[in-house]
Amino acid sequence: MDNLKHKGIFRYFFNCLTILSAAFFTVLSIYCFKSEFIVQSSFIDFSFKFNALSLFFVIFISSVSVFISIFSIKYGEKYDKKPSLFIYSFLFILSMIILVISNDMLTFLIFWELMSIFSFLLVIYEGSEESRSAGFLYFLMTHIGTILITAGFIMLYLKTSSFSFDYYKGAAGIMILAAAITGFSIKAGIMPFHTWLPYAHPVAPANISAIMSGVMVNMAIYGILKFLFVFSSGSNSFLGIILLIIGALSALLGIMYAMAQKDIKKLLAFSTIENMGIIFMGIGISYWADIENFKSLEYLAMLAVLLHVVNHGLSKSSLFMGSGLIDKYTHTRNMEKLGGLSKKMGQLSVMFLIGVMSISAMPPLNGFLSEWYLYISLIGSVFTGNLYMVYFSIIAIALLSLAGAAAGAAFTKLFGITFLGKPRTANAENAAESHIVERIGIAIPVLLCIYIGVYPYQIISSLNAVIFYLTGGTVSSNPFSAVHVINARPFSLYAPALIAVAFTAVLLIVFLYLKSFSSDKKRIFETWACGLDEKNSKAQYSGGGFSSSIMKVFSSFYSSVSEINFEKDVKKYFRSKSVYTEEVNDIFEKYIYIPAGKIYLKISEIFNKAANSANINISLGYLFLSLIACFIIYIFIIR
Amino acid sequence: MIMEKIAELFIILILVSVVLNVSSPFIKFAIKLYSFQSLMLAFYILMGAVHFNSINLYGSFAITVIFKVVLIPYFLFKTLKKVKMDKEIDMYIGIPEAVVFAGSLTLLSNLIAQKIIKTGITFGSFVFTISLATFLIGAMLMITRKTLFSQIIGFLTIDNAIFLAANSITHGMPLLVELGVLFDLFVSILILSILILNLRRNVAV
Amino acid sequence: MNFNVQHLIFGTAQFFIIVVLAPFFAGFIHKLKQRARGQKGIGIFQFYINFNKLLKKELVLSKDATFISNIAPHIVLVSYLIILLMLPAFYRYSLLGVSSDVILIAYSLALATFFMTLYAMDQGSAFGGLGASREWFLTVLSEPSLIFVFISLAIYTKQGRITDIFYFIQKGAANAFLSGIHSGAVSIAIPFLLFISLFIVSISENARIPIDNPETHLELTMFHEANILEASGKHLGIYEYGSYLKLTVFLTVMSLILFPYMAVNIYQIPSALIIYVLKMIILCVIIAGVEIVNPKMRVFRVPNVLSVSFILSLIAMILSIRGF
Amino acid sequence: MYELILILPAAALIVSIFADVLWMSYLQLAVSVLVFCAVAAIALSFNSVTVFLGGFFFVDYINLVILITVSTLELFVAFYSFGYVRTEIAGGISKRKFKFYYFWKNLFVFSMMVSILSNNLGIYWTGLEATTLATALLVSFNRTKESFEATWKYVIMCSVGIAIGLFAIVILYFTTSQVYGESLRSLSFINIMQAGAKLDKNFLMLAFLLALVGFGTKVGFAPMHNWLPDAHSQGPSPVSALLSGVLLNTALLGILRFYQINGAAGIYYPRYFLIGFGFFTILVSAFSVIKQTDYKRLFAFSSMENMGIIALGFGIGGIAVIGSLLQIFFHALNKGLLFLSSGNVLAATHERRIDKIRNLSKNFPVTALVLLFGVMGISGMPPFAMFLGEIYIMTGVFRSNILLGFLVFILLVFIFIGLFGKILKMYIGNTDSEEAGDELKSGKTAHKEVNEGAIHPFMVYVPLILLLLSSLLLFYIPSPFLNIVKSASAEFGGRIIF
Repeated sequence: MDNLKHKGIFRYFFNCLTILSAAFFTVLSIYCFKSEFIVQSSFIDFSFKFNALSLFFVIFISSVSVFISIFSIKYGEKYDKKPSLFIYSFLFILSMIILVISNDMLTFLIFWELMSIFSFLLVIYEGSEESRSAGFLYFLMTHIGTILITAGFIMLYLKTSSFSFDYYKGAAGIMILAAAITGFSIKAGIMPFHTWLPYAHPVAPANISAIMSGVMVNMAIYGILKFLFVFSSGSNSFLGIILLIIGALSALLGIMYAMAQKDIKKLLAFSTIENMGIIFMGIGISYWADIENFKSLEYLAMLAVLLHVVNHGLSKSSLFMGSGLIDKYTHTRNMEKLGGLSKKMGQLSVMFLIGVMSISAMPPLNGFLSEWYLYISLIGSVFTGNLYMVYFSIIAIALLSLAGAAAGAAFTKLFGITFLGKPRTANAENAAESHIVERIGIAIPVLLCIYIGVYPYQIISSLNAVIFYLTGGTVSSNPFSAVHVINARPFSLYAPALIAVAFTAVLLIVFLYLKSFSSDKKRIFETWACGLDEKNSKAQYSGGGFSSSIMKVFSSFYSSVSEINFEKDVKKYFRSKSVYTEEVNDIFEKYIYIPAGKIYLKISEIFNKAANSANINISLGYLFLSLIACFIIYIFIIR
Repeated sequence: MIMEKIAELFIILILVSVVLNVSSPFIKFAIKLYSFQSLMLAFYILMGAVHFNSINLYGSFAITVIFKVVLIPYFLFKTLKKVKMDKEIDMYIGIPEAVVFAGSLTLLSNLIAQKIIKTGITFGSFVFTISLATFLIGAMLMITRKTLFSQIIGFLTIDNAIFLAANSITHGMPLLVELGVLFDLFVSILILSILILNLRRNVAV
Repeated sequence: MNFNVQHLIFGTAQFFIIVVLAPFFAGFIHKLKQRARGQKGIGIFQFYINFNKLLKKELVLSKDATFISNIAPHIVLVSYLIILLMLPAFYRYSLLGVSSDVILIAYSLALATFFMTLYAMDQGSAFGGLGASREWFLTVLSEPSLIFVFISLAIYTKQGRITDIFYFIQKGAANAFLSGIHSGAVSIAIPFLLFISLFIVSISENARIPIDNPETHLELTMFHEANILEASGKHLGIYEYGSYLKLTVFLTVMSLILFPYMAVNIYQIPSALIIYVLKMIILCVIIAGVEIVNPKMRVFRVPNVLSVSFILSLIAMILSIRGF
Repeated sequence: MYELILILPAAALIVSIFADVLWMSYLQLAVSVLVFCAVAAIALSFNSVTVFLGGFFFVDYINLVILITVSTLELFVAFYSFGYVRTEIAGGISKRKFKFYYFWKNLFVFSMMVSILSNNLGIYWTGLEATTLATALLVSFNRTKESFEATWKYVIMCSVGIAIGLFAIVILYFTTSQVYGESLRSLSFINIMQAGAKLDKNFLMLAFLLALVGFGTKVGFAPMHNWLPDAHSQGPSPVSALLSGVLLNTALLGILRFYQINGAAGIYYPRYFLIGFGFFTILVSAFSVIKQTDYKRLFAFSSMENMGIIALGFGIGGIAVIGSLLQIFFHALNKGLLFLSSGNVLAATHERRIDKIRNLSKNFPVTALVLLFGVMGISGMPPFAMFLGEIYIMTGVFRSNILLGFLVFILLVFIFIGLFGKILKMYIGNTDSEEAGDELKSGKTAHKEVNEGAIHPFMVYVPLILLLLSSLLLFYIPSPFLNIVKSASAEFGGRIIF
């Protein structure tokens, strides 16, 4: 057993198993498309069905988990001592894949909960105190979410008296949708319910946080799409506007909090919240347009949603894997301790740069594409001229543009502080280039990011099947003269391939021009640090300093506590040492969650005093009192 | 007719004994009262037996006397000797209030009995009132007194009340059942006294 | 895209003309300012000479510099050039006009900022980080109003491409002009609001005086200069040229918002070109004026100004919705 | 066949007085297996209500469900005690005590069987009281101050409660005797059911109320529940498993009988009392769990909560009754595994306090995992069988009233917070914090060294098998059992009006 562990048999076996099963399910779902399996049991039947949506998600999950498995074939070697990691992650991925193909309520709930359980076990894998608290918070929130979803399903069952999804089409009223969507958005980490996410994602091992952040949160999107576009009885369009606004708010707040973080993984976790918010905006517009019957707008928004799911999955998983490598080779995740990594880890830094550009929506990469589609659908919803929608979508545009700029700032901070400049501590000094397999695991999604960004027509035309399944229409995706029709008005065009070609061409021209007309003389020299000691890496700008000015402007979002401690009795102007501490607290956590917990504790204390007294006389008193109470109720109320 | 009057006398005596029990802080006296009360119950059952001339009731008279009048008080006295305490000091409410409370409970039970009993079985209603009152007062004993003994006494009083009801509204439970009930009661008293001893050994009650 | 040789030729020509003219505008503003201050001042074409000289100089790189230092300047320059490829300065069919989406333009500017700030942080100098931080501080504040300006243009004209947008305004204006009466097709208020808001944005984006002062290298005042402080030789040249191009982009857009006149065929091109240059010169004068009369403001007063521009663009958008 | 169920425990009871303990443990295994086989045979061949032993005992669908539950859990507990006895004797507890252990345990099981199977309500009462007495000395098994006090409370309260139950039976007897005359017939359940609507409704209702409060005390309905956490936490772990796994259901059976009778007589408002007590029980346990410091008390409160849910289900009726009947079985299994696996920890560390036990995952890998999954199961998560029962009950609740459904869900979340948070603290604790290091230095945490090696393998693997069983049952419930449950629910479902 032990020598098996040390050889890392488990690691190889289960990662390969993951890859194989992912491939198997992909093939299965392609070949058994639109067919249904029912696994008979004595009491409940487990039924599975392959439709376009589930096919899309199966392929998405399997591909991302394949990259991550490739990555963790090498990366996971430091976890060989406790190989349960690989078993759990395999089961985790498996349950997610089965979740999306399940076609009845009980199966869905069972695999949903299995997914939560395994991810929880992975979150507490490290076994440290913080992982415990994070895991508990995560599991509690997701349990609440599951209960809400269960409530929704139960109400659906009562409405249709059937467990199978086939009968749920158009059955869900506003109550059911509200319950289920609240439950799902807890899993997605949308703003009021996001508290678990920034704790749970960082403590897990990097490959797991990659899966959780790149794939698992999208299961919630799957559920919401299922409810809103398949089960919904199309009653209330205002729900769409609510989703739009909540999404926009959590996009903005998420990225604002991300900017304040020191921990790389925490920053990425908050950025996950932002991206989920963007996806929610798309869903909201699409649902609203669905009800209000603006078809082409609905298709566009849906395209934005699906595209963003894919893009976010790819770039976020690659970024999390990269952060895992940084953690592995420098033994710290704190940006303020890093710096100058791109000389030590050259190729990683290139891939990380592309990931960062893609997730902060820089043209011509894929992140920009989906965000552009979202902008277009927002403009389209302004064109609809519906009174509420116009104003809410203007607000949404404002929030989204602010979030976009803030994302640029946050990820510049991430990349600049981590990879550029001088190494700030010894950890960064002794960093080494990662193993080739790990880099391959990251390289594939990064290349996909570029591919989708540059030539998206392939994926758009395949996404059209999903869009058709959900909304009954498609979006034209013709490379050079695609004019998107919004409410019978031909609207704007962004031709990625053209832009990419032009970009490279101009870059080439500029490069050649400078090559020919400028001197090649080059001198390498120390950076000038105003005559101070050039070697001093403390002279650089710190991550906290980078974001502080923006945080000062938007200080109302953070309830941040900052203080500067000077040493006493030193010369007034030349202080040898001064300590600056700043902590940023989540406003929701500070003003909603913690007080609620306090109230619960207080109530239960009162109850405990009253109900569970050790005194036997009081207990007997309760006994007889309840007897008398029953009599009184019986005599004076019922009769 | 005269028999019923005598029976009512016995019943009243049962209630009186319970009220006396409420009014006295002494445990020995309480146990004696209990045995007296059980005797009254037994006599009441005897009256019934003579009145209806049923073997069943004769049998239940016998076992009542054996278990309730003799055995259980005997064991309680033995335990009491072992733990050496006769006056109970602590109760939650003072004796006068307790007595008043007992009276009001009697009124309440009368009200309930009037509500519940169908008009016509007046005899039944009277006994039912008394038994309900005994029941509630026994409960009050258990609630208001801290000492373990008086809890046992209260429990036994409740049991008597139920027996009274059983023998009044019906003509006694089937003998088999009654035997089982009394045996269980006896064993539970044994166990409780064992517990008292143990608690005495471990804790200062 | 209906392929058309004429469009290709004149689009390319327009692109190169703007690129070549760009340093001239910057130099002109500079000259005006110096004159107004009573200095003798440099020649208007000084910036061409600077550029040429910088290209000839040797390149000094920091020890800590990575591959970013080598690619960033080029990407910054290219992203400005791409925008210029889209702008219909005086010829309606710009080269990339078919894909000249407004949001794309806004994000391309962000791309340039992204790489410039990365370059700034690359050498691990205190100034670089400072510059990067301040640059993003400005961008975060000005990006929403920039996007708002563009989107409200799009909504106002119901067009997506910037070429179509300005052509729409032009036609509307022409109709209004020719038919004498003020037809509802075009309104003056909305473009004017947008112009003001864009003007404020462009002052902040182009490191002009009330917000930034590109002429000093005082660490308290630097925004833009701090980013390129470590740049030297051709990198510095590229950055300088990039800044001229950026200025030109903003001036061009402003000129088109206020008074769109784009040639649709060969015969209009000369007049269009002249009018374009005139408009640019007027705008240069305005900017120089603003720079002269205003003092440099504190950093944390910048949000107030930019919020004004944001609100103006918001009002413009709401007004432009009124159309339907 | 039917008689065997009663005879075998009785025989074991008699033998246990004379036999040596270790030998007895083997016999116990044999007896439990035989009882289980007998019950299984009955369940497989069961098709209609069967009366035996001169009409005093009978088997119908409802008590068959509880019978199956009892025999199954008894089987596992017997295997567990096999290891438990050896471990404890190795730990230095005298064999004589364990002789009593077996004696009382067999008496307990025997009387429980009697009261479950009894057709005559008087005999049911006798058996139930006998279970109290039999378990009394098991609860005080450790002979500590706490255990004696717990036992005292237990005996007094349950005796009083059951006395009230006796009152109920008396009144029922009075009403039925007007139909059947004064004989044993008028106490036999089957005859009463046949009498049905001929009975006096007021008295039936009164009897039901008395039975609800009286037997409810033994079921552990709030606010009569105070004895329950103490008693369940004090006894030896196998006994605690039996106590909260099956004894509560046995007491619940009495209430159900009265409920059925009322249903037969066409009285419908008893269900509101059931719903009220069930909901109040859930409420109280929801707000009590978070404050507990003893893990066995934690589980005791969770059994209270489950009893509340089951009562709620019976009160709601319809589809919820299926859920409740399933829940009775699943909850027994799940609670058994919780008590047994926590019993391992207790046996090895002799430490009841939650905050004293940390990082079980290192020292007790199997037990800790079983404990964690068990808690997931008890809070109704898939892939554990209680999910099914809970979802059926909640469906019923939602059908009757959506607001009530959400309320119950919120309370379940509260219970989950308390239960899972505390168990998770035990599962992975602050081992890497320096505080633990100090403890190690000061030698306070002597129990940290002991691990699963210290306890008998049976104790480790029985809970594991229970866990696997309960997760297997979600995916495949044996169809005979399912049919029994369905026909049992039909006996309630018929009369429920929505």
